[in-house]
Amino acid sequence: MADALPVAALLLTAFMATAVVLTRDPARQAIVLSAYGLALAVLFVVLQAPDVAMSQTAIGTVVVPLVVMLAVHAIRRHHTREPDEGDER
Amino acid sequence: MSQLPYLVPGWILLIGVYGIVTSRNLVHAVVCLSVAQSATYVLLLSVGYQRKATAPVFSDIKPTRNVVDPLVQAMTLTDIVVGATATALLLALTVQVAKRRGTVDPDELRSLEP
Amino acid sequence: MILQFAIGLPFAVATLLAATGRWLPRVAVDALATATVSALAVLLGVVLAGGGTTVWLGGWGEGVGIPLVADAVSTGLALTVTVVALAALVVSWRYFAEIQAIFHTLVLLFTGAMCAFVLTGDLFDSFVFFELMSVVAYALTGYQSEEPDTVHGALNFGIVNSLGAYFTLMGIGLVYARTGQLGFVAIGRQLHGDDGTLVTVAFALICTGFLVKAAVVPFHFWLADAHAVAPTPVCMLFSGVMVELGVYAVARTYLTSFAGTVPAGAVRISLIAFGSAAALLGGVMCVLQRHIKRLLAYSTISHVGLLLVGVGLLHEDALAGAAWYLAGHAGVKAGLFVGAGALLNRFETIDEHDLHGRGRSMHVAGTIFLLGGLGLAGLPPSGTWAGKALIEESGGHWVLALCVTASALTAGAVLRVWLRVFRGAGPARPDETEPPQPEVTRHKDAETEFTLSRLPWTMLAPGVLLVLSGLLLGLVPGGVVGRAVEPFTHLPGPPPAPWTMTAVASGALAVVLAFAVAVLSLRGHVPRAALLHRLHSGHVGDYVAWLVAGVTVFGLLLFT
Amino acid sequence: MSPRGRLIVGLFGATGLAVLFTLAALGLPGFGGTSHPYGQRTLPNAIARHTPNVVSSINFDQRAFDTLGEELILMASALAAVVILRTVRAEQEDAAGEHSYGRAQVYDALRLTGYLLLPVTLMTGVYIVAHGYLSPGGGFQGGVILGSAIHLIYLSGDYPALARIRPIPAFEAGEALAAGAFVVLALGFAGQVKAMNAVVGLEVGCAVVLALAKFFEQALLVRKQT
Repeated sequence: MADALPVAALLLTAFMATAVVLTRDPARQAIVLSAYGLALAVLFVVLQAPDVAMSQTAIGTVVVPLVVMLAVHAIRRHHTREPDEGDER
Repeated sequence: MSQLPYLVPGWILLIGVYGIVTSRNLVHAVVCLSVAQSATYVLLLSVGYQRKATAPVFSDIKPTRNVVDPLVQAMTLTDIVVGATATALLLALTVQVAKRRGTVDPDELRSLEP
Repeated sequence: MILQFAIGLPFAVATLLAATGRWLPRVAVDALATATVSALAVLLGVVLAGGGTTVWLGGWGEGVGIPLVADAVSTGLALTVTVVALAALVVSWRYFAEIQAIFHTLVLLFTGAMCAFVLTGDLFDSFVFFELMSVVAYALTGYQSEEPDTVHGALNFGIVNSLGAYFTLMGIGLVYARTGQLGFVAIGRQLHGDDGTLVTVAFALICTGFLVKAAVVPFHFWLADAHAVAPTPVCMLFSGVMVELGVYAVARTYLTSFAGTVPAGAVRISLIAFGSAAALLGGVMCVLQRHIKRLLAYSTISHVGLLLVGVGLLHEDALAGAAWYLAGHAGVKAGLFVGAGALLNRFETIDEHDLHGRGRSMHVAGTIFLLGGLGLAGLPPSGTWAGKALIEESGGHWVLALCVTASALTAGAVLRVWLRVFRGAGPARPDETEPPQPEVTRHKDAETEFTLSRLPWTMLAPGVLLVLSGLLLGLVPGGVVGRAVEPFTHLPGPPPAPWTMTAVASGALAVVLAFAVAVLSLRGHVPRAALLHRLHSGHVGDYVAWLVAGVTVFGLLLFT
Repeated sequence: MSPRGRLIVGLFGATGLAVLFTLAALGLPGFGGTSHPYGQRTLPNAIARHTPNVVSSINFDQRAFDTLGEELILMASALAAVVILRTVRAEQEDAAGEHSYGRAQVYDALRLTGYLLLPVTLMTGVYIVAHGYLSPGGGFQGGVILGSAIHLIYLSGDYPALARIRPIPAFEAGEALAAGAFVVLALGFAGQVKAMNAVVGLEVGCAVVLALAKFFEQALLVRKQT
């Protein structure tokens, strides 16, 4: 049972990945994605990869979810307006 | 079976692909793509893992050979940055699709095939 | 050191342009970019003339370092890339509204990335430069981001290609786990004689990304979407060289790393199956198009399919033929896109029916389409003809039939465009009952800043030169081509000369059939293939579903 | 295709992929095993070059060419964000006319936290870049922290201030020059792990700022209440 910790972290990762995919609303998905990023970072620490874990924390739990959030906001802004001319709808 | 942990990255890849195939929102699809990509991190680091070994950093331990594989970590680092930039680029395109087409639902986007 | 310098040059100048482009005058940007790519071409030419070399970057020898392998195949291919890039840069001199020199920066990065991708001898490194190539390609496709179709096409391209690249990386992870190596040659040495399931699956996964790039059916959906919307100089690079690099990567991966492991029979069957499907479907879709850039895009799918068949035969002569074919096709196809760009610039539309008879005064562009059509058909002594002759000879009757069919369909479509647009042949509106023109074929804004009253020579001369070079490439002595693929094959001698009765006859037959296809489809004898159009739905979920299905089929074929 | 057709094709592919991957996984060496030949070969090289963090040694020395490609990807996608998310003419007129970036209503405590955290975070970022050759961390990790840190000002609700301290052309130039320096270092003067870390930190930081700036611009360009 030497592998109990890595296996637990792996299973958590798999679970969180599934949660990200099954969260269909992008705004909420950004938050779940951030949590998934954290789960990955924990896994990387367990797998003795502190460099990668740091990178993952900074990028996967902060920057990428933030960009997703901003994209969602930008898209909402356009949804409240008419689409640009040139579109048939 | 000591190979079972390797099935986790396979699962993550599959669930990401499933997400893209069934997605009703392009932002969701791009996020699912980044999930699919995270499978590669998990696979690489699992491959390099070694029981009872330490991180490959010799600043406060004596240089030994009993460390996990540093090479997969270097590859994963590169991979993470590559993945994040690709995600940002695709999200930028998605924002533009929303602006120009007024929707991010792939079902509502007209085919490009005339 | 010359190789490091050559690789570093386009990258270094690209960063310089990115840093200072905001303040540089346009003419300086053009001059710097063109001079850089020319210098790169000269450097690669010197390396090629010197017989090639292998350098280990950073002075790390075999074992930990990354090699750049400048053998005849890779250097020749890099040189082809550079020549097409040079032509694309010249065409874009008077082309766009440039945004802070970003277009030129991206083209330089793209050129450098393609060269690095073909030269690297390391599997993970090839993934990195594959990604660089892809990211730059998405940006170039979406460059005119105010067009709805452009961003949509670029997004489909981006999602499908990125997913393909991640499959490749999964495969690399598996191979690394098995062998503990990343160099192509080192992996090959380690794997020799290992016939485990793992290796076959890893090979399938690694090839997935490359096959997506090569736009082989059913991984091809992104290509037409991206080509229809990308700026014309970018299309030249995409169709002329980028897509072909996918086939090269499959060949390199198999022949240097997996040849001793994955049984040749299985690989032969799967590559030929995928290639034939692409050759046929691409040809049919090509005839069905009226958006000229999309039509050319489908012809690329078809011809790259033939190229994959050439590689998939796994025969020395067929490989030499594939190299010949690749060079000839690059010239012809890039030249044809120059012609399409001229039409788009002049009339702000690229729809074949709208353009009926309007190109009568454009003699040069018309010549490009006529010669380009003949080049695609494989008129002797074109490079496509010589390449096909060798592929047909080592493939047998049915490969000959496949080649003639695919060439006749694609060339027929191009010749139809020539007849309709430049000769005013056929009815003005072939089908009066058809629904009004969809928006997609009309660019609201033309690609150029303004419609030039006369097309400058820089926008046409590269096209003429490219098409002509494609048409004459078959005159290159076979020995040169044979040496070019030597690293892959260890040929005992030069490949047989293409000048045989069969080859000339099949070339002539393809030309005749192409004219028949052109005339028939001009008269409206085109089947309504609604199902085929519906399959190419622009829906990214569909594309990804086909992608995984394709991986499964590849796996099944490899295990039978 | 109909959603149903898509699902059928996708499930066929997914099933096949699952089977293929499982077959492959069963052939892998056991999880946690000791055989990592390439990784082991890199260890003595790292020690010989006085880079105790072996991962840094691989990224910036032994396989610096990979990182070169990665830095260029970063630069390309920052440029792509500039091109793709540029505000086109019509929008610019719009922006000049009736749009503005508001100063949000934020609690004083939060604002103060934002301002106070900024120097701490910047310091941390610099430390992580500088010690990358020695301890976990380096140019990527520190650069991302540096690049995101200045967005703490946004947390304090002061978007105009953020826009002021973020001159886009300077960041573009800094980003590109850092990438250029990396090209020269990686191909001409391999082994300068500390210098490369610093250059990468600069590049990653600038690229993160640039990309985030473009996304903020798209998300926050709000219509002024008239």
